[in-house]
Amino acid sequence: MQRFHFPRWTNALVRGLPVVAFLSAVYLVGLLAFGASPETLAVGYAPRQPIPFSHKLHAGELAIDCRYCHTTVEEAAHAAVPPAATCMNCHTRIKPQSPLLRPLREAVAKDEPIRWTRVHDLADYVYFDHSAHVTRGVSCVSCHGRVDQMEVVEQVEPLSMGWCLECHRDPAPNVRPVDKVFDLAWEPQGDARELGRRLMEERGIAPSTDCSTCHR
Amino acid sequence: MSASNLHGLVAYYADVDSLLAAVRRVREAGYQRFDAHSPFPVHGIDPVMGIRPTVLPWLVLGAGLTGCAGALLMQWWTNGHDYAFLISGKPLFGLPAAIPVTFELIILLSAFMTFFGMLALNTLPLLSNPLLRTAGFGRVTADRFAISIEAADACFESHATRELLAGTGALSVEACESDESSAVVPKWIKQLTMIGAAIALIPPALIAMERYGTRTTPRIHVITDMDFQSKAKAQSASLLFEDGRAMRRPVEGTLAVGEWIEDEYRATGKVAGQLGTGFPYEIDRAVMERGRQRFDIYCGVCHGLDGLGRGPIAVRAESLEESAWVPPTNLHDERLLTVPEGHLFEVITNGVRNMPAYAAQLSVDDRWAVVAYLRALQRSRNASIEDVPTDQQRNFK
Amino acid sequence: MSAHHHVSAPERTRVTPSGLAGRGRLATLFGAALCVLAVVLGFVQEEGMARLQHGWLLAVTFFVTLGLGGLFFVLVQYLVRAGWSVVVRRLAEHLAGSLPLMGLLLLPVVIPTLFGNGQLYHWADPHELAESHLLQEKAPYLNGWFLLVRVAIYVGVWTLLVRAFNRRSLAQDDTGDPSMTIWMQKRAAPSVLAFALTLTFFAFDMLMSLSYEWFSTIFGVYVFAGSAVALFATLVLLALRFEGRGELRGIVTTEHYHDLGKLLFAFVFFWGYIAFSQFMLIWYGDIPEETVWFQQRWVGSWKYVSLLLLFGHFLLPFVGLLSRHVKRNRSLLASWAVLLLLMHLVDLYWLIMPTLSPEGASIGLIDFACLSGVGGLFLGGLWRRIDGKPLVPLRDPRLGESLAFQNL
Amino acid sequence: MVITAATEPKRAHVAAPVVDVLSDDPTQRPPLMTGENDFTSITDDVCGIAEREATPRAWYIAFAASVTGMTVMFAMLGYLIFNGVGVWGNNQPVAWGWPIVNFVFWVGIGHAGTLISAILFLFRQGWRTSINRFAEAMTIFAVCCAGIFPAVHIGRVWMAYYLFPIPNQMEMWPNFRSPLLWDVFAVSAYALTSLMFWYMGMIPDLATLRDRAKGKVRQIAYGIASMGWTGSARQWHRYEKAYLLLAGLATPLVLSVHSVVSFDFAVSQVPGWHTTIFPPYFVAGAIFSGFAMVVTLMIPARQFFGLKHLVTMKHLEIMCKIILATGMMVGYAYAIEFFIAWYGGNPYERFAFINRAMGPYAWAYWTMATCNVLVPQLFWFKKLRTNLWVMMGVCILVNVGMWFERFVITVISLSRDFLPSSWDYFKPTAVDVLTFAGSFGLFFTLFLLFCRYLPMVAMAEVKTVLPQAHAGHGLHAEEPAR
Repeated sequence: MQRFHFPRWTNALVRGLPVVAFLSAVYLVGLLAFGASPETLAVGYAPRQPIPFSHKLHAGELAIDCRYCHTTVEEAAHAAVPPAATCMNCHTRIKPQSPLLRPLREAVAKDEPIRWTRVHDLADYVYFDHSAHVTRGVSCVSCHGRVDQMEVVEQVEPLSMGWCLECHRDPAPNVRPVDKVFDLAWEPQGDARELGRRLMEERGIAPSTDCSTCHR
Repeated sequence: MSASNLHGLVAYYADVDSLLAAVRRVREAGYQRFDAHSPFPVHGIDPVMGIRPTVLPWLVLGAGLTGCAGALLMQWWTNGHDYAFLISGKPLFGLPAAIPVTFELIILLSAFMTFFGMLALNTLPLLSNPLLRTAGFGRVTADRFAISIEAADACFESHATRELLAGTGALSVEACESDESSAVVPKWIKQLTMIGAAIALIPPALIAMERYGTRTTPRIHVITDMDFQSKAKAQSASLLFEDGRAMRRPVEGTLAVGEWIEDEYRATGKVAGQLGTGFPYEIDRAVMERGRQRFDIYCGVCHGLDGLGRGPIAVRAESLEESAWVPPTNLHDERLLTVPEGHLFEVITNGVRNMPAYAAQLSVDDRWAVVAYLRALQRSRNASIEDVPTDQQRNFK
Repeated sequence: MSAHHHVSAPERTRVTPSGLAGRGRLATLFGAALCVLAVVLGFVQEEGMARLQHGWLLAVTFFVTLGLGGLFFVLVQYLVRAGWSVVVRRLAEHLAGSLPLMGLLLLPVVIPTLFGNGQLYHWADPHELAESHLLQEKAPYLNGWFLLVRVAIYVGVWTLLVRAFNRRSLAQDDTGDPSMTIWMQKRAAPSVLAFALTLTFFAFDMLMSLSYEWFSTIFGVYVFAGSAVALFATLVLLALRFEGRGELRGIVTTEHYHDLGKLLFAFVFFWGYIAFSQFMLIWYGDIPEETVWFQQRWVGSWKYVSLLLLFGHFLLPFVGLLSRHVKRNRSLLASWAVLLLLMHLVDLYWLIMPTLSPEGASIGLIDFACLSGVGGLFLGGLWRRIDGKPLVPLRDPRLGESLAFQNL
Repeated sequence: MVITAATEPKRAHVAAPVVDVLSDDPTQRPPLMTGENDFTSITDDVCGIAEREATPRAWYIAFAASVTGMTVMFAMLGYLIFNGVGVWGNNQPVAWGWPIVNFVFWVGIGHAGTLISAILFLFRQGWRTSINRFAEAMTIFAVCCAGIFPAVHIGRVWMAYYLFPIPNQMEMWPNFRSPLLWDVFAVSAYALTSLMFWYMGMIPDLATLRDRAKGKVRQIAYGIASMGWTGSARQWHRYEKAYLLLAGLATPLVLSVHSVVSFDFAVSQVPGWHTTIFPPYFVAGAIFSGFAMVVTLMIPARQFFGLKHLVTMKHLEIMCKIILATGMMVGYAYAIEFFIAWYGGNPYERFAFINRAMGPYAWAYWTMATCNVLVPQLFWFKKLRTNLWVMMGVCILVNVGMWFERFVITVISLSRDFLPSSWDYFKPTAVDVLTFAGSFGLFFTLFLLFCRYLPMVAMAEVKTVLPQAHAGHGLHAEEPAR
């Protein structure tokens, strides 16, 4: 039987293999980094809600303060989604028959909550405290973006662990005067970092980066 | 057989001694491009062939030093600098704890360099080699010894070289023909590569669509039982209870610890069932600030920040020409200037006419703070110069 | 595999050194005089007795470990039936031969403990015993009489081993009887076991118990590693000495130095490995009763002694001996051997002296007197043992293999 | 076109003198192999195994059994990954149960191969050439088995990349001060280096198989695997230097790997774990168990594949001696640990050791002590260490003992932690047992594949220790081989 011999072109092919292997490795790593990053997976989530509630109208044009609805944000870990009753403060008389508000009226009638879809949903092993942040000068806008300009609320930040840590390690750029926390449009005069550093010093803000800060 | 396709000549030997003797002869004859082949490393052949020590040890030393520096830098940078995190009182970067990993990386990089360096210096892999096509050469990896002389050698002369080899006690001398097979990588391989590359572009494109757009579906969760644990969190749904709420409603009349207020007036705005006057506790600047803040959040939307009843909601309702809309009260109304404070408190707590109750949003003390601020707001519209502290009166004159 | 190269055995007269006995006697006298000087200084100087005991222990342990290294080498060569090493084995036998005398010289530090003298071994101090609960727990082991018994056992075992092996090796020079080799091959394994146990407990008793509250399971191995380094350094130097004199010329070749160098290198690494294991585990565990020992060796100038050991006993010789070229170059190898022998002394100094001067390293005249005194006795014994006997096991069955040895 | 310049000399068949390979006679070195061996016979003997046309039935039976075991293991791992680590017996206070025991057990076994290849190479032990390939293969398969346990021990195997310093969304790095991370580096470096060492050693032999291969598939497969090796002097020159370098690198590596494994325990403050002799003691134990495994596998393999003339009784005897020596080292460590536990005066430490020997796990402790210290004492007697049955029995018991050693260290110390209220008695679950039993299936599956398709003996290396391999041999042809 004729012996098998590798043709000459296999030598060239073998030379090319390291290049292909290298490129493949770069490709795979790049693909993974690009595809599996929270910026891809988490950012941009804008679920459809039972009622097309517009933050742009309410918080933006009408300039209703965040706390009018999310009442617990300053005292509790959880920033409460308002009960239907809060909506009915106005909507008993404004657009009382609007078909878009039917789920609201039904909820009130049946004494059931409206099943809003949660947009900013951290994993259950993360313990995030809203009050700890807003009372120290971290604005809503730092994590939720310009909600007052959103017709449909959308996740704009990755809310990943690394993203949290970035701020915990260097909070200065995100610390503002407490009375400006709910003013989403507020921009610092001059250097935000400098201001933040001063405020941190004044108020003794030193966020912990211990594991148990968020995982308990 | 034409001279053009002659790659070289191979002579075969039976044992180490004849190989060594032959190598000596070939080298003495001035050949440069020749090599000896054996099934195992023949000791003592290097000086006979004039093989100079390989540079491999130096490459390996370099790799080892790289591993050492790299490992130390990596550990210092990651644990000591970029992610400084104190664990069980150990220094952020302590040399004793850094040594194991440093050591392993020195070895690992050196080993890689040894293995791949050896292959590279030997130009391996080299699957196609004219020698491997030569019929008798197959035994060289088993029990034969051989010398190969390339036709490209300056001293090579087909006949004379053959004579030389035959004269060295070779068992046989065989011509090694050049490999005439194509050196061009076949088209199908190139095509496959192209197709593969094209297919490889699809996943990044899909990911880019995902990354730069919005979507209504939640992210992919690999570990659902960690991300969604079977525990009740605020305002979440639960299958455990009939009403589907994870949060339970407290029993009617439940008070949290510390929420019970002894003072009836402070708690209800009434004294013995009658609306009271004045404030249940002293009003200072902090209370006033708080009142102003709460007023702006909860009252201002309808009554307006100035209390004139022209808040943004009212404006909006009017612009929508809502038939059911009742304009909010002007808080500077004469009637409200004289009502007892208890009345104002009562209205905030329980609502009145079209105004809903705000007890859920405003705590008891917050309500008194709002009342206090409201009084100040009303006063601001009816103030005289006497209301200004004497040391500041000058500024208003 | 080198058996094909036939090398004829060297002549007896050429490899038998002569004229060393006189020099040996001189060294013994000189040593004895210095020992007396040391004792006198110990009585005269303030705090002299404590220093004398420490200095004496340092000097004796240094030479005992050399002897132990020699014994280890001899035993292991028989255990693994090594061929290459035959030409240097006799040197190691002579080194081991110093063990009986050096062992006896341990008595001056053991006997005071019988009388409650705790200047060297604090555990021997009755006040210490009365006050320390920990020490009371350990007293069944740490007491003068038991120590004396143990030291007697160690020295007895060493003496037996040395006599058994050295006598047979020398006898073989005359008879050429291979049964001697067979006998020793058979006995090597249990002998190594006895060697390991005696060395370990010798290290525990004489060195570790200096800080009686401290303990480390690896300590015996640590002392062994240091002894092995010292042994190979000494072997290199002795071989060079007798190559220079002529007895070993043409017999101990570059190939043997290369192998001795490799073993020296290997044991430098082994010492580093053991030292690191001991240090790192204690550093990491961070338990006060253990870390205190290293803490003591980081106080004041002790810190520099510790660093000297790290660099001089490990890092520098490791790098220095890495290259094949160095191991095959006699003068380069000799320089590293001298350094390492010195470092072995520093190592023992570092083990012993912090209990004497905890505030920082210090050297006294007594230390020199002890070291050169005991050294004189050691050298005197060594020269006299070497004198008149062939330096090469003339009729060892594997001598040919050793003479023709080639590093491949 | 072949010119025959000289007739091929016939192999000289001198009547082989009957030599006792076990001879203790110092005046001569017994040959490393028995019978008349030359380059051709060695090539034929070793290649013959891999080239056999029909696979023997016994191989199929063994393979089926191994694959079954392996399947059981993977099924258990799947079950584990699906359900979580709770399916194991691990709990408080014994949070490190069988998985760690099994890991250390397999890693230990994986030490003999590199030791034989590297350290004995540096010591110029010619006898290693007959067994090093076999032992190296065993090393790699054992490390494969070992790697599984810590990998699945993390519970969520897809998170295993956290173990390496790879930039991730958490923006944190692994804790390099943790001995568990050192382990990751040590075991990975060891696995990779061993693999390269093994493969590099095989290249010339794969070339032999390539040149002898009949079928096209084999010609291509061995052709690719041997990378175009031509056995040229220049190739051998670099190859030998690389082999020496790898041996020099693997020697400290093999010491470091089990030392680092011992750090997992010894850097802690758990009584019975925190002791400075752990690194060398673990290394000795690893070599001990590794050699026992090599002997256990070698005895049937040499019988079955007809390699008795290459792997002689001498090889086995030397390995038994090494087992005895390392067994004594392990016994030494046990004794010193006990002594220092008493001498140290720490009541917790004292309790830990008394509890080992007399507590509820005394059975495990005495199993360990018997198998590891007492049983190898049989090897003091030459009659016993050259008896295949005794050898086999002792080596199997040694590995039982070494498994129990890890069990004793891991479980006993943890089961009696500082808080008596949490003391507990560890019980493995069926998943624990089946996973461990199944890991032998994986080991033997890989092993049987190796025996069937790869050169089991390092032919090129064995040839170098034949007398014919040395220059000038022809001049002394009349001398008996030494």
